[in-house]
Amino acid sequence: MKIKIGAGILVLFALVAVLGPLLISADPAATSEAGLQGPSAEHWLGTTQTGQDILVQTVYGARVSLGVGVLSALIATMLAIAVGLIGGYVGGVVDEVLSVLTNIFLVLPALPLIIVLAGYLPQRGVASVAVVIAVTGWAWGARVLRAQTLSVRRRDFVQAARASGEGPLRIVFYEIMPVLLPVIATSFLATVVAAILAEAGLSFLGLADLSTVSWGSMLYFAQNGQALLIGAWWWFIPPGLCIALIGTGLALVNFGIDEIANPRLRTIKVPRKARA
Amino acid sequence: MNVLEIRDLGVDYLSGTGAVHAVAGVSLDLRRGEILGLAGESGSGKSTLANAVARLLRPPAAITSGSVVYHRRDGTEVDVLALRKNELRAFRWKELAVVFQSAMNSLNPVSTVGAQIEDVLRIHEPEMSRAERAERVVELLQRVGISADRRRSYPHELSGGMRQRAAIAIALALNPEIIIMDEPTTALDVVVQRDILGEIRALREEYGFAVVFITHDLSLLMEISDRIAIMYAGRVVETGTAEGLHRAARHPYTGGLLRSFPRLRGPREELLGIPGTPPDLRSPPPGCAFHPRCGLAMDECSATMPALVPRKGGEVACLLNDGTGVS
Amino acid sequence: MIILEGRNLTKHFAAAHGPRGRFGRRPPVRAVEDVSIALRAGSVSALVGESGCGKSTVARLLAQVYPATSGEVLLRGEHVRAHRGAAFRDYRRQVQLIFQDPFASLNPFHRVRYHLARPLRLHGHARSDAHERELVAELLERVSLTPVEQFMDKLPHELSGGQRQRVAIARALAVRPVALIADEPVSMLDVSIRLGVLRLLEGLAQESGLALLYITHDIASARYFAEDITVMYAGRLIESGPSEELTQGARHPYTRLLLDSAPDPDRLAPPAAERHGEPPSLIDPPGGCRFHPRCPIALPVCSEEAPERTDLGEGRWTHCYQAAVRQ
Amino acid sequence: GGTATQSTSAPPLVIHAVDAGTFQEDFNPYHLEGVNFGTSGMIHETLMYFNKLKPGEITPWLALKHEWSNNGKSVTFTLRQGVKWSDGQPFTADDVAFTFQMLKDNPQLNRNALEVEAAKALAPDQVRVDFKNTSYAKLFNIAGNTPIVPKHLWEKQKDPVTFTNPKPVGTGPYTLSKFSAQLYEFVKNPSYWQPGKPEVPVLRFPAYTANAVQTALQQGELDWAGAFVPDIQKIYVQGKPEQNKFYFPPEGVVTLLPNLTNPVLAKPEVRQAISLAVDRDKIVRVAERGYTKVAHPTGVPMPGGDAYVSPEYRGAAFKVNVEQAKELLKGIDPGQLKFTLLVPSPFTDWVNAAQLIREDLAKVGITVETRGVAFADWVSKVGKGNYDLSIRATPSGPTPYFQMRSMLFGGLATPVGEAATGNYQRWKDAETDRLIDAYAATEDEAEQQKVTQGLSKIMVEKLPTLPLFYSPSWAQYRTDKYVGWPSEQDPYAMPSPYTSPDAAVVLLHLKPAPK
Amino acid sequence: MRFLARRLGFYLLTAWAAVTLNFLIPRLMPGDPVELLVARMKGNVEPAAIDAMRRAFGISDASLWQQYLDYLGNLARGELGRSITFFPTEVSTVISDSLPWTIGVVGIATLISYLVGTSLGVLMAWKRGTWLDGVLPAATFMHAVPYFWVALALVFVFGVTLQWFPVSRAYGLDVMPGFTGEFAGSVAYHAALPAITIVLASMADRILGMRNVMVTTLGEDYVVMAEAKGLTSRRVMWAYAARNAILPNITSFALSLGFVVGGSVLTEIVFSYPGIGSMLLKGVENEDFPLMQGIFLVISLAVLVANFLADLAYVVLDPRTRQEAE
Ligand SMILES: Nc1ncnc2c1ncn2[C@@H]1O[C@H](COP(=O)(O)OP(=O)(O)OP(=O)(O)O)[C@@H](O)[C@H]1O
Ligand SMILES: Nc1ncnc2c1ncn2[C@@H]1O[C@H](COP(=O)(O)OP(=O)(O)OP(=O)(O)O)[C@@H](O)[C@H]1O
Ligand SMILES: [Mg+2]
Ligand SMILES: [Mg+2]
Repeated sequence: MKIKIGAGILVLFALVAVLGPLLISADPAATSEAGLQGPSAEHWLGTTQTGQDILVQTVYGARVSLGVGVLSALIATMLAIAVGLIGGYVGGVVDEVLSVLTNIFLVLPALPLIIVLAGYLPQRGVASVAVVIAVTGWAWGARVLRAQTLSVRRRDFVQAARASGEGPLRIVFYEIMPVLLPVIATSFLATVVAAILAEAGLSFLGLADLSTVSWGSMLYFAQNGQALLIGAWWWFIPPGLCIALIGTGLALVNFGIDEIANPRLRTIKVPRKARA
Repeated sequence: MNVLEIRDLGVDYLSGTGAVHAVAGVSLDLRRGEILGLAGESGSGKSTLANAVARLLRPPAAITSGSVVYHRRDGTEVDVLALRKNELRAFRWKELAVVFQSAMNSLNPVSTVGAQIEDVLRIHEPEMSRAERAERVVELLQRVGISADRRRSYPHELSGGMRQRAAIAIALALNPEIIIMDEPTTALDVVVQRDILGEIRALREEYGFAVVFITHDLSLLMEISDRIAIMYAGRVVETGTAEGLHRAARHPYTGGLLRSFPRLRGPREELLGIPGTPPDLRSPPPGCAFHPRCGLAMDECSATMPALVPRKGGEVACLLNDGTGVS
Repeated sequence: MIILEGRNLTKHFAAAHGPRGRFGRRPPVRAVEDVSIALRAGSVSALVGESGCGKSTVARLLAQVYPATSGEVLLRGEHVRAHRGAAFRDYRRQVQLIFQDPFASLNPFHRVRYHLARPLRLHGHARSDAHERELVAELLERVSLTPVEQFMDKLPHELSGGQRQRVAIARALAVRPVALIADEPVSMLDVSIRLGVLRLLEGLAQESGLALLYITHDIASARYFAEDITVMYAGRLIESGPSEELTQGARHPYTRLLLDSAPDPDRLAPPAAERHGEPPSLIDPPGGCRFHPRCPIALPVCSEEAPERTDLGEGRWTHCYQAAVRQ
Repeated sequence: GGTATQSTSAPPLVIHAVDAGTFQEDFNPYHLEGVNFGTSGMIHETLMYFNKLKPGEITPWLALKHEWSNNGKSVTFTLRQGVKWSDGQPFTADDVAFTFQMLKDNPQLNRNALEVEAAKALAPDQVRVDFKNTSYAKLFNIAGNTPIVPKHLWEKQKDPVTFTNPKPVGTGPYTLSKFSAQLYEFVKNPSYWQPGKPEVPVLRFPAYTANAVQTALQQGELDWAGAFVPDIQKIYVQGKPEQNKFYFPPEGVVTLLPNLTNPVLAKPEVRQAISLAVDRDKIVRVAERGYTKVAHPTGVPMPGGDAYVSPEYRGAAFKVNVEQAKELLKGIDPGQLKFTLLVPSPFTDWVNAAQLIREDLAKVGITVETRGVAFADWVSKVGKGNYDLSIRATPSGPTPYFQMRSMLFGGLATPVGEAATGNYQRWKDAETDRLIDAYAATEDEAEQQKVTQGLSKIMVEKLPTLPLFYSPSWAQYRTDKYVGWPSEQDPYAMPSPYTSPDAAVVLLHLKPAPK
Repeated sequence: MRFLARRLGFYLLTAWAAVTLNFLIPRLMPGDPVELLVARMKGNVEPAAIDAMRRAFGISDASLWQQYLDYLGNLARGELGRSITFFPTEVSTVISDSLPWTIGVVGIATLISYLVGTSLGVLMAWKRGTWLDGVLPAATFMHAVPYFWVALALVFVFGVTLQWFPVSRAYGLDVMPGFTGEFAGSVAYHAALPAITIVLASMADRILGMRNVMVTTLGEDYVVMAEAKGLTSRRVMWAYAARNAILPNITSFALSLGFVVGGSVLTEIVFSYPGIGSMLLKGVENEDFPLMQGIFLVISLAVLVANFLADLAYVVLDPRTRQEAE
């Protein structure tokens, strides 16, 4: 159920991100002199101060926000897999070093680090922002994966594979990784949420490329344009809501996966007649 | 004479893919002061039955039918399934205590053994003073063979056997009439298991409580119990005295179980075992649930569900023994 | 013919937990001390002992999962030295392990076919895809998982415990080993299905000339399935001999305790309740004979020096100062 | 000090000059961002006052007059008599000499880069400052932008660079009375040398961040502010234009920089075409919200700069002509007409302007990719010449010459890769440089005007950079407490509270509002 | 104590890594604070003065290694250098002026969010299948909402529209800082919205985390046993289930502090709160290396200390680690 609702939200946003710009071919940055108009038939979600259509911006913003989220989550997850699985499987000094590294990145506060890094970023394109977020965001996944790898490594089927002569790489990627797929998926999805939030935060601080329309940059302009003071709620509600919705969707899918892995977590309906 | 009477008890685990009838139409008596062994393969519903009696089932488990009646010494009857929250708290542990399968997991890891015994005393016997409680804790621990200084130990500081003894000490705290023991020795070594079994028997002699002893090790039950009930696929298929079953098991399943155990003494009898695998309780086979694995099955077995009928020295649910089924 | 032999095997683990001694080092876990054991072609040997006494460690040393602290492993009389490379791989191919938990020993992600085909391919037994398929079918047939077509594409969770254990055995066979080490292969299975798996193993040893080590804590099943039994206590071997003689006339007091403690439905009166104490810690094992703190017949010397092996003839031997004393 | 607020009848004036979350206790007028606003001008005064809104209008302040000698390498000031420091000590030529000497000794404080050689008090009211080079053109920096500090107190400081001057003593109309991290207060200097002034007894400076100041303006907490307000009618004016006034005079010009090291942009016809295509009116309306005006083609703020603009172009104005632009681009391979337009993304109005420029240029076949980058990145890229097109403001000076020099002087055009400090488009033209040198070499105002006219001609005809609009100076002021603010009709000083010493000049003009 | 000593060692190592990272990042990245400053001052500074200013700000040309040693030496003496933005104020002064605000608001808000979130999580797990399950979707939603958006919404509703709360600065303009009730009241009043933001935005994580662990814990045998023992529900819920469920949550709580601090940076900016977050942004905008370094260092160390405290709490709460620690 959760997975369905969550996946529904995600699919919807993914469709918007992929198809939206094809359907609405307007330029999201296009200005007009119809500034600061509330929602109307012409502009469903109203306009910004410079007359940009907020619906168009929201649709295009989905691309950037999702793009950054997915891209950095991909990078972060690959880092996490590499560090977590290898550390966990190989053990020894390699593991010690990798897990100290992981723990360092884990306790260093990520957003301030992202802010600092982004502050120095020579090029603030979508890709580089994604990389910065990934660099600061892989540690949690790596830690979880390492712990899981350690326990899976001791499982008999890994021992059995080793005994039947499988090589270490094959064991890591064919025996251990598939078992960890739910964990990897959860960590990936969680990283997507974190990355979307981080990108939004960065844009909101004006530390990302503001000529690219993203939900974060929309909020930045809304804040700078004093949408709150003017009462232009239609300006700052949609981007924030979209972020929250996507995050909710991802979280729902995640909880769904958790519940499959750990049935105890499921919400239950207590039959009224049961006397237990 | 009976301290507990279970009648037609049914328990389902509700789930999306259909209810699991973990316990179906079980009727069973527990006599005062006896050790009743409950045996059966994994998944046959032993723990579910025990938890239902102790009212410990949690959703998605639901009791679908039947009654459990407890007889006090003074003759009053208690409908266990109808107890309200407060009555239930008094019933549990003052009248009925439970020792769980794995003592490691049934002791709170962050609290000392002594504190966990005291907890019971504090709630159920509020009039006891602190000193009296401490004294009782020491006494209980010593009674099960743990030295008094161990009361300040955390569970992880004790060996498996000691933890099991501690769990028994907790069960003894309020002198209950019934103690349900759900595989209390499965995780232990034979030597330690032997010690604990001895302990249980000695305590029973001393306090006179009745024990429901659950295990899948029939040979163990043969030694310790006065009476034995065999469960298969959520139903009791045979009851009888240990000796009676050993001598002449009536149900083919009981027979199969008995012939599955290698023996240490005597000639090396041929082991027969039971072919096939236990049924899926979501959709048990029609008729007698055992018939697909039964060497003596008749056509009728797949159609008629045998009832548990009294026989000499016990009861059995098998058409072969039913009189009605055998032509 | 002796296929696989361990001589004076000793294994100390660096303890992950526990107090540290001088120089911040933790004392090791002395899991296995001076163990020698030999497996013969076409015969089943049993290694019996209580939980934590080091049985699995011996198994893993023999399979060279990790190197011994001291002592050596011989395959067909030759020392096994290499720990990597082709020679080691070859060793792995000849000695295979079967694990205790059939639910954990198969990767839940891969189908039965994959589990069997991988070793075939890895060790170059399969010439082509069709041949591989044929070999897989053959293996499944050998472990009586028929119809093979139906089982080939199943995922582990679609199989019952006994079926999984059969798949695990088939996988070990796919490598075409000369020695098979089965570490408690049936202890997780229901009594009713244990027999089938054990019979299968026994048959394999007899028919294919495999050398089989059957590790168990159930001495009764060892009596039935093994030709000879070796008993282990707290990391050391204490007694060994042909299974019938050993179970009927044990010489070592621990073996006797083990035999007495094992549940036995045929026993008329249960043995007297006695406390035997807990198994010792392997970090700081008792000096001398490791059993002496629990031994009913311990002599003063027992706590000072570990007894040497006493040969009793007919392949029997024991480590006990009172070996000659018959009770 | 003390709280004189209640005792006087006239109400305090609440000012927001620069955005700050909190204040540091720093009143050293030579510090840059850390210093609290008002230190120069209101406490520490300059020798003369230059009104940028009326180029050439110079008011004697602490100095009554100046005289150049030694070919423009020395200047002698005659100081006002009877001026006292707020601690009662007399203000003398020693203080001025000390101040200039301090700049020579501490180059870190010398933010005007004055090439002081020596400073000497000739008499109690006369001081001469010597420079290494001819410095006619630097009179503004010397006299108009160098706050004088008291020698008797500052000479005791070991390191004037890190000195925070927590108890400032100046000659100005106000003294510090109260300081906390969120608010500081100035009170009237009773012994100020302009008798009867100032009429505003107390100034309060609360700390507001860029965000908070908007709310403050909306809720009427501020009497005088210099903030960018996204929607000034809604947030600030609130339907009371006669009371909630604002005045945004030009303070420099924002131009579209074409990087002239780019061979395509180096072609005059391309720049011409771009200039013709860009609809500056719309930019001002949409991106700048009508707060400023389209720049004069010379870039000189008009009408104040009339005298500095070549007469033939005084009435000139930009016009959009797409057809002509297309015509101009005929000979150029459309494939080459692809540029990136670099803007600092925190400057949201420029980001929007860039967007409009992109739309306009697309109409004539020029593809522009706008790229918003961090402020720091933008500074570095534009400084080093790593860009195609960019938008940048050129600061104004006391006369349009300063702006021209900064925009066009060949000496500032560093090679690409080396950070420039002006002329970012890297304009190199002998005639331009000759004119600029000529200005610096003369003291004669007429001559200077003529030279600047020549530069203005170059701006129009050769389009070395494309003026867009004037950068506005922000000023919101309310007339319910005080009147006498500068306005378009009477631009006697920059109206924004963050310009010094103009803010002090404004305060001296204020009178209580008639009841 | 062995366990704690190991953790302490790890934290020292991490602190060193943070310090070094902090040193390296600005030096590996391009950018020149002085040029920036000049650009920002729009004509108030002659570009020719850049060199002199560079010297004033202590920007050095020494070898990287030498700079590193100097840096470590200065750190050891507690010197973080002078801020460029607030020149000549020492970075340590800037931090000590702003840190108390952040610690106050973030600390209290985090504490509240932890207590309330944990309790709610416990209750939700305990009362599964009741109306409390309705909190779950809300928590899921809040879990994904950006802090600053919550802040914006609160500003809009309670600050701008209803005008119940002030929306900027740390205390009223009309009160002077001091140990007075008036000042304290003003501080609390001004901290209300930022604190609510942090509580709202961070509580969801605590609720969800606690609920999950708690649900798992409720299935443990010792909880069933406690129930069977006839203990009161309250005692079972808190002393047995929650007491154990909190353990894994302590670590995740400590680790999540980094996120909370990050989120509060954004919150401070929305509320113009004079805390460390606003200063960090200021430092970043101005490429004020010393300030950024100082603040990042302080934040990192604070998170490290919090983590260490969590470890301590863990040792106190979990007898199993205590034994290991002996
Ligand atoms: N929470 C649950 N949800 C669904 N089905 C359950 C649940 N718990 C138990 N069952 C099912 O109920 C049946 C009886 O389980 P129960 O635990 O009572 O068996 P048991 O006889 O105690 O087995 P064991 O010897 O393994 O302890 C089994 O088929 C099991 O799969
Ligand atoms: N990798 C290891 N590191 C440290 N100690 C170990 C390791 N493996 C085993 N031990 C210890 O060695 C001892 C013997 O373990 P082993 O697994 O061989 O016992 P076992 O007889 O197989 O027990 P069981 O019947 O429980 O499987 C135990 O005390 C165990 O804790
Ligand atoms: Mg059970
Ligand atoms: Mg083992």
